[in-house]
Amino acid sequence: MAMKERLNKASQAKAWYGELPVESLYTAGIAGEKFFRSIQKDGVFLGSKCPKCNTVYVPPKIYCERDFEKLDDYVEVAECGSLESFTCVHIGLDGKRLPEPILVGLINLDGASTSLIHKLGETTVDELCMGMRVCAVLKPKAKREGKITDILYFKPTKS
Amino acid sequence: MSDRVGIIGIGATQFRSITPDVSYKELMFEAAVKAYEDAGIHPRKDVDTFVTCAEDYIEGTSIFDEYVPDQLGAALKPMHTICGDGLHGIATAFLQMKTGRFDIAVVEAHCKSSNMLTSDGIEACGQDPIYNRPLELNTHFIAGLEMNRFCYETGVTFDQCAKIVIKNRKNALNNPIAGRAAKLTLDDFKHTESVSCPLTELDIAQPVDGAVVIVLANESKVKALKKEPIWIDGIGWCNGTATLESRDWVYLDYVTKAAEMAYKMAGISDPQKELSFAEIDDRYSYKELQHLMALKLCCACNPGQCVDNGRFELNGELPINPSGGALGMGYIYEATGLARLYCAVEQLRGNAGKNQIKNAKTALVQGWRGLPTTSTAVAILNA
Amino acid sequence: MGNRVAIVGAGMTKFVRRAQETGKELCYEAAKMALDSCDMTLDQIDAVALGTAPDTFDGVHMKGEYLSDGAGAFGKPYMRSYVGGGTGVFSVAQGWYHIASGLIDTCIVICEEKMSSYRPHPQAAFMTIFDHTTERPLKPNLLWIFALEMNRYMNTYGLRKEDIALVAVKNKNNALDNPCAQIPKAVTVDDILKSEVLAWPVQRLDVSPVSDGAVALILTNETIARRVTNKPVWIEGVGWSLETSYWTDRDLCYPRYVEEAARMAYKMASVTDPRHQIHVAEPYDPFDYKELHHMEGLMLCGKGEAPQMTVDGITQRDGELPTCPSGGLLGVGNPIAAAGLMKVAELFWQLRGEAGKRQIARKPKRGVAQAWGDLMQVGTVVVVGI
Amino acid sequence: MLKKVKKVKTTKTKKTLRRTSKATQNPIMNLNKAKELNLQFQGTGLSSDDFKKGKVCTTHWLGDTKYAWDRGIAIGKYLEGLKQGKILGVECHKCGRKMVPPRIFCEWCFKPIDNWIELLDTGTVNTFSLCYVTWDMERVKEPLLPAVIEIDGASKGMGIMHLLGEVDPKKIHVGMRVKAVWKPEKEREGAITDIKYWKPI
Repeated sequence: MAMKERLNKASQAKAWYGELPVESLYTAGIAGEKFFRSIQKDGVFLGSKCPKCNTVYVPPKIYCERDFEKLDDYVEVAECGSLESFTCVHIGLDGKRLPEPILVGLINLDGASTSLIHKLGETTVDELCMGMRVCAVLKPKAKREGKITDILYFKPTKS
Repeated sequence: MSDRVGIIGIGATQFRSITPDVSYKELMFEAAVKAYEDAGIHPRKDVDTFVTCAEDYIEGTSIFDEYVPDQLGAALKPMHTICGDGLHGIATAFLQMKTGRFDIAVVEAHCKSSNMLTSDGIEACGQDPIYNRPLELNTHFIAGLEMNRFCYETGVTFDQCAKIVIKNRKNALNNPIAGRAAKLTLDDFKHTESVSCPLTELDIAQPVDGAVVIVLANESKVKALKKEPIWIDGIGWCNGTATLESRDWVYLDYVTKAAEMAYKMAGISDPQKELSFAEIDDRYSYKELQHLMALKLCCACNPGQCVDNGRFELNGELPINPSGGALGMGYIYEATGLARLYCAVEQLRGNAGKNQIKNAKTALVQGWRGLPTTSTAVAILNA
Repeated sequence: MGNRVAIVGAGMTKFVRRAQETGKELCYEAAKMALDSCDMTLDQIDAVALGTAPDTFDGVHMKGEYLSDGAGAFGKPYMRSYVGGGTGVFSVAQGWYHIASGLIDTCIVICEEKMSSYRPHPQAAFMTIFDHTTERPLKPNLLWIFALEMNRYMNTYGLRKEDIALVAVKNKNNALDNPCAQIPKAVTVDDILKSEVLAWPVQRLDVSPVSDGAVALILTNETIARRVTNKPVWIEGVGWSLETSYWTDRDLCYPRYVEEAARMAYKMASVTDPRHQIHVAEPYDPFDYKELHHMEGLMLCGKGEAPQMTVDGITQRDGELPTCPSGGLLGVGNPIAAAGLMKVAELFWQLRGEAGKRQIARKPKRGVAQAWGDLMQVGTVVVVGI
Repeated sequence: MLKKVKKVKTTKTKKTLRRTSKATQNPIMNLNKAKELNLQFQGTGLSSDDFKKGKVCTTHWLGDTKYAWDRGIAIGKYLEGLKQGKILGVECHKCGRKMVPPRIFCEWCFKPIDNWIELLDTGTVNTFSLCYVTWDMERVKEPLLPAVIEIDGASKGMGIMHLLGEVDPKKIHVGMRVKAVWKPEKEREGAITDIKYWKPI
């Protein structure tokens, strides 16, 4: 056997408690700064367009991940788009069941090649379907901080 | 350089939901002693390079690399960490041996998942801090989104996903080290709770503790040690994109690329015919099918049908996860790929007991790093 | 044995205390510059090897995966290696075995660190490198181990702080010529001896600053190297070694793990007399005494002799064996893994005669870079030559 | 800015491909003419004020990262010993080393250890520091006194990291003999902090 001795009593098996303290403050980065400021100030969604493959990244990147072009062409995309997928989350960050489940969607904004992830509101899971039209609901301008949570959620619209 | 690389020793602990009787060092030591005994080597004398696969947040220690050499017999020797699945570690050892400067390599991965009291909070730290994490969502939401889109586009039903769970947990009943074996029926899925719809609790592989150590040797060493190895004939690994926003949610090109790299190296042109079985990542039920599609092991037109007609069962045409997979053995974080490899080696050696597949000759092993990554590794093994 | 591996391009970002760029963006800037420097494009790259130190700095679990798209890993074989502070130089070994294996022809090696994300102060992240049960309850910080090691080193050889401070003076002054340096400022021995005592014998100016930054190299096999450049820099040897984690059971006065790593690299490079066959060195210098410690481990001098070499001016840029002509971590900054890779990038520029104002006086043909990490435990060494 | 660089490089590419040996034809030389070309290494430095005044967008996160690490056999026994006021070590008969902190294997011989031994609670300072900053970089007036202490009864050079106390910092020296100052028995919990600190003998 690998070890000559083992613990023999349940009372001997104990653990030492601790944590890995991590508190972080992340900058939004060069592209993120443009994206968030534009939503904050004008309520406008920006993407960055690759001159080589025409991919429009939303949220924007300063580089095209596919061909590594430097992207400095920021283009406006719509605040509305179609629902590519959705889910209804029942478990919280602490692993416990949530009192109210959260609806989350994968939203392809019109004009964007990629899909944003955000919460869905003013709807129920039974009403959701693939390809459904949804639009962003933003915080009131005065309360926006330059974060992804400046978008409250996306809600279904009649098209 | 053209020297083949073979597996000459494997060692694993029991996979259990908790292991309060041993520290992580003692857990690793046990797996290491078994692997060295199996290989007939002594780590202080015979091993040229050691690789361990670990992540700091999972261990609760920054620079966990510090704490690995002693219990593997690697102190004051070439040893380093790869932050990847155990199969990435195998790929690393494979590359090192192919340089011709290392004869025997050891790869280790383990997990004390039960020691993470706030595993959901810890896993959330893997989400993008700027665009995703502020939404404060349990990381399983990504699997919920993906499963919904995958099933919508491929026509796979939720029942077919459930059948994968039933198959894998049943296979695990005959696997002596498995920690999550169970006999389930479709009825059980009616009573399970939803985690992130359509994903239910039973669709998710549950975590376990354990350690796996693998010993590799080049052809000349294999001969010198008079071993009957399991050869690694192909290896491939690949990433997609890290961002959720720009990835494909149905077709996993990165898995296909990794598989093509491995198939090409192993000279496999028709994997469905040439493979005896496969051990692949099944962290979530639907992932097994999604990976099978990308690995070209089932047709992309109607993958669900392969589940219904029993093609992937133990006695089917192409058994998938005869070991029980992560669903049946337990999800062991970075060691998940090595657990797949361990069981594939047991099959190819003819040691799989009641789950033994007749004439098992060639196998594919695949690992995925879990959410939110698009990181995979594939190996082709040959008896 | 194995294929020859060349470095053909290099790029880096400025090292800054707090970068606005995300970690991904830092990676991109360094990688793009490295590719541009040798006129290569991402589609000519077969694989990506990334190195980055603790996840807690950037505050992202599985940091390697998070950084991957910025590092150019989309649709490519990609792995992250990790040996604490030794990662930067190890990542070159990682790139080397990718290509020497014959499986991969071209590889980006990239290292990134964004320490400023950690709050309240990046140093606090280091508390968790200690053993969770037997050491962390004592609330240690990183300075402890350096102070304990430095004191042991000074005591064993009867060294004076004045002599050790000469390293910081040399490196910080060398950094005045480095366009990427974080706080280029000339200092004197007096400045260092009068700087704040943090953990005696370690004082403020004995220590490198915490930084954000990224560095990238392009590695190729011989055939491609000859096509891309007329001045390839060859990786002649790589070595790494990890000591026991029971650091309180070892004598801290000498880094035998660096010696083990150096022996492995020298053997591969057929270096039998490092003192004379090595023309320029970039030993790891997060603290001034560490450069001396590591010169001894690299066998560039006898045990306890490195301070005298420094006093004699041998390690100056116009000396016989210049060390840290880049300005080192003390001068340029210390974004952990990126700082290690910066040392190899510096050798690349020095050997090609492209280091500008930093160019050393003699014409170097061979250089050694080394990094150190974990709990005073790991040595990583790369020998390059032309 | 970058466009300029590219122009320079395009002309150079062709020349490199023709394998000219002129040293001036390589890209980094161009980088070294950085100022003339107006080429900049990338990287945008911010001041702490930029954060305080909200000049840049930021996101805050406090990780929920809690662990219960299994003590296991060796460290479990070590901590139980401390609770009883004893320092336990282990011995390997093959290499003859008496080790502390204990482990169930000898890392050099790679075999299980042979037996447990009780060490003394006295020792010798191997190295030490006077530390004026805490783990999170707060300044303190009275220095913390970390040291590596070689434990009596263990093999030469075998020690643990701990703190010194009841001592004038100026008088601490390598080789100083010290003894453990234990917490009262009732306050001990089976932790390394059951020893408050080590004082000179």
